[in-house]
Amino acid sequence: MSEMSMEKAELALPATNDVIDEEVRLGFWLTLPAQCLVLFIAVFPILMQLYISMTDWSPLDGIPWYRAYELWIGLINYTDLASDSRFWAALWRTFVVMIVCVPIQFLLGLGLAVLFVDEFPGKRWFYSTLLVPMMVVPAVAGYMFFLLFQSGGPVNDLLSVFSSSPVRIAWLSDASLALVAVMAADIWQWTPLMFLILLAGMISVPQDQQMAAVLLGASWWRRFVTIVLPRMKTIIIIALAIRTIEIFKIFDTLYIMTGGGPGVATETISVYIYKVTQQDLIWGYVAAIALVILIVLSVVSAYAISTMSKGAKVR
Amino acid sequence: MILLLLAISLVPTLWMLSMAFKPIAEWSASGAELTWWPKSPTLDNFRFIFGQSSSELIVSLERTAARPIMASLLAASFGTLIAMTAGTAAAYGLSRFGKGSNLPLALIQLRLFPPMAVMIPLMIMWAFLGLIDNWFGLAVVYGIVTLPFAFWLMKTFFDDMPREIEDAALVEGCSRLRVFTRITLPMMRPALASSALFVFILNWSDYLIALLLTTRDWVTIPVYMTSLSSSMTGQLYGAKAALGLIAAIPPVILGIAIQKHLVRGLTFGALKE
Amino acid sequence: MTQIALSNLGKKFGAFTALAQMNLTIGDGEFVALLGPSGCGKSTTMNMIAGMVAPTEGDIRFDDRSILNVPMSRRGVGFVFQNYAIFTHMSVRDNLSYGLRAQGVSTPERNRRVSAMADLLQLTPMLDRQAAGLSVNILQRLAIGRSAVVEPAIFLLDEPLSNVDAAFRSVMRSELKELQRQFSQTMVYVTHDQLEAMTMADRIAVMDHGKLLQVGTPLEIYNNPQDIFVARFIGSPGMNILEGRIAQSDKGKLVDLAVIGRSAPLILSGRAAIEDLPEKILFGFRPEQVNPDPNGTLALPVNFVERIGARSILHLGADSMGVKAVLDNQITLPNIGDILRFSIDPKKVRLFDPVSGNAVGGAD
Amino acid sequence: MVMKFASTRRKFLSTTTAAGVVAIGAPFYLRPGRVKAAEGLADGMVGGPTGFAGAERYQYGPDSPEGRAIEAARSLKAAGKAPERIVLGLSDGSIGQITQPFPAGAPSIKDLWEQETGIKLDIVGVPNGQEFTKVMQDISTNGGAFDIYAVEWNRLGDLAETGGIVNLDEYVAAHRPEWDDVDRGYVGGEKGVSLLNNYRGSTYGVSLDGDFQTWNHRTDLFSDPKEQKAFADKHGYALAPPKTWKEHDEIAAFFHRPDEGLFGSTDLRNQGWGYTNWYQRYVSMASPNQYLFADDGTALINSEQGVAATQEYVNSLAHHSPDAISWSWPEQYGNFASGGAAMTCAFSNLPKFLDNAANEGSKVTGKVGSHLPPGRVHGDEMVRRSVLWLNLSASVSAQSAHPEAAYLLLQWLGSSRIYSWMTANPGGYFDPFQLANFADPLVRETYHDYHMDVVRETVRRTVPTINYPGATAFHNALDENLVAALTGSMTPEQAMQNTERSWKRIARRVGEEKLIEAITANKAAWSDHMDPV
Repeated sequence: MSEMSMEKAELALPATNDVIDEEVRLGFWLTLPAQCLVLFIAVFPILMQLYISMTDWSPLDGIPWYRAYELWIGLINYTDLASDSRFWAALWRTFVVMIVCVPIQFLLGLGLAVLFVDEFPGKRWFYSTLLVPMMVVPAVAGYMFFLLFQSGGPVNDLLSVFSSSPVRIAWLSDASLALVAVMAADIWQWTPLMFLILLAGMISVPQDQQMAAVLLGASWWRRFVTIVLPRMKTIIIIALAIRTIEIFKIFDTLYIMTGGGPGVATETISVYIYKVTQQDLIWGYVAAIALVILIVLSVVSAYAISTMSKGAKVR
Repeated sequence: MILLLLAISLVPTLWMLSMAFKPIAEWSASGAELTWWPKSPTLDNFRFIFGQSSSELIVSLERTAARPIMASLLAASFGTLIAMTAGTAAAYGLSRFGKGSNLPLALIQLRLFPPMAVMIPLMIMWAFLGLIDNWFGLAVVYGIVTLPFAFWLMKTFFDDMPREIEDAALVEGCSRLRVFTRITLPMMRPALASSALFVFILNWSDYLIALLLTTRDWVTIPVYMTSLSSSMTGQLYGAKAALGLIAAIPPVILGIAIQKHLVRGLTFGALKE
Repeated sequence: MTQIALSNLGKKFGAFTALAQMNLTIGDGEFVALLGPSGCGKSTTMNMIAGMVAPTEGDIRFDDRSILNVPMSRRGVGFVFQNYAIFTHMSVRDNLSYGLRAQGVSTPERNRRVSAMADLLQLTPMLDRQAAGLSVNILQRLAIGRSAVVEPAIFLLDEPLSNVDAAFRSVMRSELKELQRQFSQTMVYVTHDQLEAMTMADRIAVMDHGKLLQVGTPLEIYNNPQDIFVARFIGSPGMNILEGRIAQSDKGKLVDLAVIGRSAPLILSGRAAIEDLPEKILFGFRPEQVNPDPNGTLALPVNFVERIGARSILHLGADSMGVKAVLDNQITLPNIGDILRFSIDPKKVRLFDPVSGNAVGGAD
Repeated sequence: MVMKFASTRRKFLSTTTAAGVVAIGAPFYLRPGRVKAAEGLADGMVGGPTGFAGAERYQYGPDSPEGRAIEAARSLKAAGKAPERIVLGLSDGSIGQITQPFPAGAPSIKDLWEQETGIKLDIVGVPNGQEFTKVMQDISTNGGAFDIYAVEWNRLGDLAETGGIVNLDEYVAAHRPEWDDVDRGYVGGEKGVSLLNNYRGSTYGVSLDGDFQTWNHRTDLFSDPKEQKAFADKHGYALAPPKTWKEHDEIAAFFHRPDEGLFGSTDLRNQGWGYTNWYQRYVSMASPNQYLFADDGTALINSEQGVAATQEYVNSLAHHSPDAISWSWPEQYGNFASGGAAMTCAFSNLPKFLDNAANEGSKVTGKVGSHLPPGRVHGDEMVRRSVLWLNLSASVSAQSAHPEAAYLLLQWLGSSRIYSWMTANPGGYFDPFQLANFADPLVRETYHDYHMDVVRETVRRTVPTINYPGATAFHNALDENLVAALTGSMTPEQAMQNTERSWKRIARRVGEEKLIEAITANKAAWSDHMDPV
């Protein structure tokens, strides 16, 4: 651009290309720290994992990771993974936890939000109390739930109240019940977050639209389904997405509570990776698992986000 | 209904509370008696984790809880600071000037990715940088791991905030930086507060990352907690519960401090009309 | 088509009284405006009629049937919200059919009524458009249509024009009035804008501080305010109210307005006798009644002249006595600083009791 | 050393700190504690604890492993080749034995070492169960956080193969630890040393523990006449600590009264720990032993004996706490302490912790007895077997800048005098394993007389668990399948089949030749002691 035309442009428009350039530059500098952090945590680990996933490297071999090429095995880790039933079982278990916990947390959170959107005596107190589980460090929650689910523990005491004979279920020693106990702990700890997000969403649904619906003769349910829920659509998606993502990574409470056991009954994908990393020590294989998960997640999330942002544009 | 739910949700918390005040004889997981309330309440558990045990023989406690508490506070706070600073700057940058950057996507994927899966490279990198067992090293990881949350929460707020106010100030000759610090940030205070609380809770809760990246000097509360066991009585549940109770204090205080903003702060800007 | 009767209606929010002792009957097919400044209780009244707020005392009757125990979804009240509360996540058609669906009207009947309503309101071309992003006059029509299609007993409109810019307001006003004529339904219209009330309503109920002050046709309200609040509130500018004393002259009683002068001898109609007037009195007259008259008994300096097209507003005053005068531009206007001498037609003078604020002496 | 740059960085740091030591290290020799300690020494002794009755038993002359270690450490120090501090990574619960003075009047072991050598001892606690994880982290990331690792003995082969720990042969030859001393040394002499400290003929570790699984019972229950009568009436023989597995199961079933808060037996059944009990049942299935591998490296578990042992192991759950599968040893100890079980198989330290007047949490003080492991009759003899498993063992990190000094500390700690004194201290997990330990009055006081002889006899009947390369993987495979059998998701047959299949894969990975060599070495340490019927 010549000097002359620049001058002209300046005269013509208050927002010149100059200013726009400056804004782009500013935008770049502002996002730089985040970009650096992301690159920092992403680039090296991914390249390194890509490299060692092609090898049979284990720390037990006594050679540093950059010499892992000495144990080059090509794609064998990946083909092993395809037939690793424990991996698929862990993935499936994670999925089960997800499809059980997320809907329950959502429905409980939604139900509570419905209750808390109206005023009632003692609301403030109830509200604060409900949020407490979120504030409890997951590690200690793991220990407490371990105790709660002992066969002579409080959970069975509570159940005994509803039963004629004393209940003595050994929750954590039973392969199927242990998963239930683990899910109960997750639901306990994270329903409050769901509730909080949904409440925020519900409070923001315009009152007058709800009133308008009622005045047009809508029942509570019709108003909820046709006005409140559609208006909360985006926030519901966000709440579900957050919990789904977090449950995919479920580890702390679970690991302390059951260590993935009995056997592999509560072994989720994170616990599985942890065990393969720390006990089996076949790190080439771990790298292959990590990369496969990364690729799958990237594809799924890219797809989900593009769908979501398309939806947002329509709105 | 609500009372029932509330009661259920309180059980584990009350259990922790009651555990924290139980004397040694009432802890045992495996003893036949798991009572709801301490029969003879005591503060021994709290004294114990701070190194003033009344019965010396339970276990030889080499480290008191004071340092892990400090480690947790430092790592979680600085992690929050890093995430909030980088996240807010990036959110502002993208919300105001961003065009087609793929940073948001990268950030979501970062959050999606289980930290477990980058454990090995992370340990190797951190050892190389001398950041193992170092609160700052931990804080950096926390900052990165929670950055996506900080970014997304803040971005929705910036998207929500009308540009006109800023533009007006710009026309009056204020610099961008001045506008940002004097006008934008103060308006964002509720958003910053609730996002920071959220990020802080995530950092504060972490067990896995601290387990991998700390060994002695800077173990955090959850890692320290797992070491509270003894051959005399098994797991020191009372001490764990007491520590858990102490660990709940910072998030609760922060939560109360920003209670007003909490709900508003979590709408993720999803409700624009 | 319903008659609404409010009797002794009152609402308290804790210690605060939002409304007290409201008695008002709104006739079948009548268009009544509730007019008053914000916080006067008009919206509370409306919300109680709709059922969004429960009264703390009194009764509301539709055609002699108390509806206090009828939930708001059954009251058959059409409500047009300030910002129309259009369901922006739905299409225009879904908005129109919402009430019919909620009330379980069969599909053919529903389609028939929706298209009839759309025709009436000229919404047919946009029936399948998303409601978000429609222009404001279409939103207004849609809001009214959405309520009207379920054939409500009465229509309540909550300041529907307050979000519309001034230039467009008169268009909307006439459209609204036209719609009311077409539906010929009982309508209660809440507004703080007297122009809207005066131009559209059959009757106006003026309210302030939770009290109903006066009900009447726009002209009654304008000409015979029963209260100094109504006097000042209605009209633009409002009525001039001056403190004065009753004095005796050879031609009868008149009002001594201190520095301004003395009024013409009073002529009062109605029951009240001049003899009963208190000594201290409030002397009221509309700015339009200021009649420049070289022989006038009243005089004030001109402080300021406001020209508003065909007419001008003169701000007159001395000491604490301020008077506004509205004059045609046909006559020569005095300059600032001049003393304007003027008279008031005694028949147009309104007197108020300075203690109670109520009108004394009656109307002409 | 694997990562060049990291090692130089570390070396650089060490040299700088070492330079500092010359200046600040000197006052150590002048500390009053040292003077006092020297004053209390018996004739001819050059070092050791003082200040309590019987301290002379733990003192040493110049020609003893301890004396040589101290002397060598001092000369290293004088030559400027000693570090300012030695960093020892150790399970949290064991630290007390090194840092807490015992008995009254004594210095702590840490203080004594620091006084005698002027080298500081820095102990880093590692959470129980995380020992190996932390060590592998340190090795694989070149963390260099420790001079000495203390991990389970089973991992010695794995660790040696990584190159992360130092071959100690040179130092052993130079400083002569005399671990095989016939009077004071390891049970089994040279064989014992080879089992505990060696891997493929070289010394890689120094044993600091005696984790021979031993059996305890409740004397109050076993001596109760009412119980004795009821039992004799039911089973036709007298109630006494069981000699065979059949008796054990019957007695356990007899005492199993969950409604009264009493379980028949409280043994470990969880993942990572429970298989030690399976081991005992399995090994006694043949005479002299039912081995895990044949001499040619074939796995022997998928056999009639393997399935029977597994079936028995699963059945035994019936007289355990229903939560047993989720319990680790802290819960097990807690359960026995609260009087919740009639019998238990545990580490040898159980009586020291639970039959202990100072333990306010224990309800079984004065009510604990010990017995030999149950066995099986083969012909006219009986095979009673226990296992050695876990057993903390210390190795010198290859990243240590001063491996010799670190080794000297281990020689000093792990030799019979200091170790006897240390294991007598009730504040930690280091258990007696040397002949001198079992005979020491102070140890016998802490561990109780009734228990100490049983432990010694149990040691005689002990077989080792897997300690060859791939130990972790072998055990994990066995463990997973056993837990699957326990939870009922697999039959014992399937569990053994699966284990065999996994073991074959692991063996291939480790390398069969290396494995056969290690198996043979391991087998040499198996007990062949026979009891009369």
